[in-house]
Amino acid sequence: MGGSPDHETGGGFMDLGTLTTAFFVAWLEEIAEQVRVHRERLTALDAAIGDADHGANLDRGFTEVLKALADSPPTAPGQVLVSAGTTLIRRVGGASGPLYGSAFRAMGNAVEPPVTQAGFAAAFEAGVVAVERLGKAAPGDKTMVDALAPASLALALAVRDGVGVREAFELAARAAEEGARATIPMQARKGRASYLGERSIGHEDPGAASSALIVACLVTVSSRR
Amino acid sequence: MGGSPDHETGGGFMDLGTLTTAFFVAWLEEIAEQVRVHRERLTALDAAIGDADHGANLDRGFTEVLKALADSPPTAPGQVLVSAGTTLIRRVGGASGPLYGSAFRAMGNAVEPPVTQAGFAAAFEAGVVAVERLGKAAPGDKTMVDALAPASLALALAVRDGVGVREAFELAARAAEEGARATIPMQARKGRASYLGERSIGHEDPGAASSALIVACLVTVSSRR
Amino acid sequence: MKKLINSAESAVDDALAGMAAAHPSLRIRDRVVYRASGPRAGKVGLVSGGGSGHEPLHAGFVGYGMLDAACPGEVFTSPVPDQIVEATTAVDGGAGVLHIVKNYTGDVLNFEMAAELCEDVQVAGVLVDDDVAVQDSLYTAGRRGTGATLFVEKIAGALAEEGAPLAEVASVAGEVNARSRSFGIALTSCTTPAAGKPTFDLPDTQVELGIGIHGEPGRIRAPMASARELTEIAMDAIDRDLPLEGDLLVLLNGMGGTPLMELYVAFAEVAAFIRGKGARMARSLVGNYVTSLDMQGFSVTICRLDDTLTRLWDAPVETPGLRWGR
Amino acid sequence: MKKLINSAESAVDDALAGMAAAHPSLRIRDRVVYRASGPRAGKVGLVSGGGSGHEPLHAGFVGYGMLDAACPGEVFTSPVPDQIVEATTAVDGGAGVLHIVKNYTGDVLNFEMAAELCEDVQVAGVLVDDDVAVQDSLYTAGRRGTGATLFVEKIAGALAEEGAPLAEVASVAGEVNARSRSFGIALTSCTTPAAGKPTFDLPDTQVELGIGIHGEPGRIRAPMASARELTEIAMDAIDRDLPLEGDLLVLLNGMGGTPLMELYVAFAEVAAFIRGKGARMARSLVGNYVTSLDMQGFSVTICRLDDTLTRLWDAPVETPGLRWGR
Ligand SMILES: Nc1ncnc2c1ncn2[C@@H]1O[C@H](COP(=O)(O)OP(=O)(O)O)[C@@H](O)[C@H]1O
Ligand SMILES: Nc1ncnc2c1ncn2[C@@H]1O[C@H](COP(=O)(O)OP(=O)(O)O)[C@@H](O)[C@H]1O
Ligand SMILES: [Mg+2]
Ligand SMILES: [Mg+2]
Ligand SMILES: [Mg+2]
Ligand SMILES: [Mg+2]
Repeated sequence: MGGSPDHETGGGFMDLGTLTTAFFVAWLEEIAEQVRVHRERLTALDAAIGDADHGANLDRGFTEVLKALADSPPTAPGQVLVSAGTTLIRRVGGASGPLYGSAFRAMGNAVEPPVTQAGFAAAFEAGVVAVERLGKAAPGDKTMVDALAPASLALALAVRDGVGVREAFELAARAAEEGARATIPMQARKGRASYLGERSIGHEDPGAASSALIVACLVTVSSRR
Repeated sequence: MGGSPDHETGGGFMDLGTLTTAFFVAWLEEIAEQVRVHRERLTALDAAIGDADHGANLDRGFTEVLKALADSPPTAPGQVLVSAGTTLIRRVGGASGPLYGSAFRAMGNAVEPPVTQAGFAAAFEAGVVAVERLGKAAPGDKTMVDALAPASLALALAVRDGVGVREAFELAARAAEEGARATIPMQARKGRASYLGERSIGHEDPGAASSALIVACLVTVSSRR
Repeated sequence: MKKLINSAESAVDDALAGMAAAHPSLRIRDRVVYRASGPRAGKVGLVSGGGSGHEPLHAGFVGYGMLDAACPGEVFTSPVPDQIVEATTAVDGGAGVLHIVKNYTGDVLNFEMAAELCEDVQVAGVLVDDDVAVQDSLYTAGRRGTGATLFVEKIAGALAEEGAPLAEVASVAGEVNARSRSFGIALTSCTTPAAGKPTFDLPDTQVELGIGIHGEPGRIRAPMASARELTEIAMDAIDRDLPLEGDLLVLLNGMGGTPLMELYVAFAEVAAFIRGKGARMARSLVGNYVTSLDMQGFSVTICRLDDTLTRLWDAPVETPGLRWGR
Repeated sequence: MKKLINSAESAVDDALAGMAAAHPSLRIRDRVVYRASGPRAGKVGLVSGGGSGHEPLHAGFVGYGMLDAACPGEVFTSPVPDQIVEATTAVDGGAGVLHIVKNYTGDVLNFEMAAELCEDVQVAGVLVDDDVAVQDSLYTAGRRGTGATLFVEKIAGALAEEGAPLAEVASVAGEVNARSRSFGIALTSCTTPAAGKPTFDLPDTQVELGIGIHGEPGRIRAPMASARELTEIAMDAIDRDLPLEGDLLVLLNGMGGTPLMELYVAFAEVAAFIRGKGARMARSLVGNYVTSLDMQGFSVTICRLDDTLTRLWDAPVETPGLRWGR
């Protein structure tokens, strides 16, 4: 469970090859930053096939996530993720709030310090499963799952193949990005975009795009150390 | 009064130098035609300093005037004008309905067949006075009076100077046109445009513009015979 | 610009047909909207009217406790005397009829002509001229009638319903008008069906201050500002003319195209302004009541209440546009 | 695009402050709108909610005979579970609480999460999904909830007010939904405060058919047409799904930016269509009730009434947005 403190002593992102609390905090900081930078783009994507609030929703949500983390600094990776997820559920609303919120909470509940690469991959998969279950969505429905599921698979394969953390995140980011782009020709079967029927074809799913962003932040943060 | 039949026998506009019933009917037909042609322009003028309905108001009104004249064909000049005025009052609404309606009714009540040039000038003046009285407006207030009053003066002077009918109408039309144009630099003191205060300056008054149009129709019709 | 109409020419009649279908409590004939229940013997009749495009004003205020009849003209064009004569004659219950006339040249002229023609009916008139944006001077047509019309119709209507005689009903109507002031601000122009394009062009960076309800431009243009700043302009203009004191009746009126959510935002500022002046917002209304077709913007109308006016405001009313107590 | 707000971020809270100032009958705390009178012991509580920008839905329907509480989210964004939990707990009078949820993924998820958290309250839910523009298939999120929400809130609210138990209130709510269908058409896009520009571009020559209430584009674009043709498209779509027979309750709803005059024009066509089908328009509402900010356009919602539903529709209601009988 996410409550127990990790091994780390300093502020480093990696400790004996495992991901530290600081790493997860930095990840969420980077997400908040990138969501703000890409706010207009996410909203524009949502305007095309949704209701033009996805950028604002996530910006509001991750801003609150950082506030909550600052208010009660977490001492374990699981705490970071559960706190983030809870804040998203409590502050975002819409479809993405409960979905991302549940994903982060599930991830947080699944990580066990020390967070090895394999441990992270498994936690990430738990997050994806939470989205799929709550949203009753599968790959191909043109949702965030189309970015998250390939990323999760890439992480698992990287563990199997013994690829390093940094490279594993790069593979996951690429998979998420490709997954997001693959939503363009899809017809939506879940969420607001499904109301559009065939007209949803030809547009990238905003949630898939934000998921790709979130996974990409793993790369940025892991490159820093 | 307008009720008694005139001398004319044929459909000519002039009979021994006097204006016939047919002349007045033709005048109103020409007005209806010109108002329709200039409808957008009148509405645009009203959009600038009023409520964008002057063209529509007059178009509706004079269309109804022609219908009423067709329904019960008048047998005297006074009948033509009184019928037109009554129809305008009954069908136009707004400020211009009662004002033009009263003008035509006053004119109609003032003409006495045979309608000499002097008789017409006097009747026209009666129409102008009716507008001034009802609207409590004087020249310089930036209203239709600014076109009608100079036209009336021109008609009176033409009678005094022994100028022919056709030329008298041309003088009146020019005076009305100049009067309308002279409203451009004025600040409105009556009607809707007065609400704009100084912002009414720089725009031609729509009612003055339509009055100039109405007077100009005298020229067109009198040139026909 | 798109309009949900069949044609510009038929728009007013088509809308009246819709009103008739929607409200069995109304009877509509020859462009006059009556209470279906007919005139009540001994009750003063209330007749108002004006151009269409201000809905629910006036036809939406026909019913128990407000008007007996409304005369809708063409869009933004006063009704013609025939309509008013017809309405006045029909609603007279023997106690006379009050004409409630907004101060516009066209409305005034047509109601005056009609009143002269109503020889067999005792007619009194009240002129509504509440808009402080217009200087009331020899050099204007006087102040326009805007939001206070609703107050006059409601309060005079309540008194008439109580059986008061014509002189009293006319007098309370005049009093409501004298105690009321308005100011309006446009964020966009409206588009009349006949013109088919906006009456004026207003860039995204500017607003029109001191507008009326016919899509006329206002007194001046000013930079677009926050709801707080815009309402302050309106409230200051009103307060300078009639200091805000005591119990106030407040109408935060939408011009037709502004979402209710935004009207509430503005209303919060109005309420704060009034508190700041130490006055009390005793009664209020927020919504689209005296509109200018699809114009975005708002107006504020404030009436200084006394006990009688408050009682009459609270009295039951049952019309399509305003209803409580029944 | 201009908005009458102080800032996009504060718009929802500012609007709620305005609602509180305007309606002493409401109490607003932590983004939940309650009846000021509080819960009534033994009465089933009704809670609804959804994104803001649809005013008067939902908060404007809090009051006697309708909702006990409403949970407004950000503009077009479902409320969060905390709000719903708070509202549900607060309005429970011991007889349980009905959640009235429009069928959108966000609304459904957040209400579901909240219901799970309300351990001490008996909670039932009704899903409103009346929009025939959306195919109800495995390949969509199901039909959207739009105008029928008002019918459900009014009729279930009336039954709750009579003291019926939760199961019955939930059952009538479901029945109203099952008997109701909607279809909407947009003439223009709306503009959310956060986005600051129209959600979609729609040329003057085209309309969006089959829109929802969040400014989403519709199912297809079609050429701009007359009110008659546009209403016929909406009515045909409804009639194909639920044949128009018997006594009908009809809502001709404006999307927020369409003048009332034009809504009446459309309503006349709706009435004619219904007559043409041999059905009877037993009850009706025309106006802006379930809106999409400043969008121009309309939706039609039709419910096939029976005697019970008619009686409950007619029962007294006293809310900012809907009021009769008191
Ligand atoms: N049932 C679902 N399962 C998974 N993801 C979903 C589902 N419904 C919606 N989404 C995701 O949520 C995104 C929209 O989020 P957002 O715009 O914030 O919420 P809303 O749709 O309530 O406005 C979609 O682009 C899609 O990726
Ligand atoms: N008091 C008045 N006296 C004379 N003419 C007036 C007066 N008020 C308005 N007018 C004339 O009426 C014209 C406007 O007519 P119209 O647009 O048809 O009516 P409305 O102003 O009611 O919309 C003005 O341009 C002006 O010439
Ligand atoms: Mg969205
Ligand atoms: Mg005009
Ligand atoms: Mg006019
Ligand atoms: Mg949303």
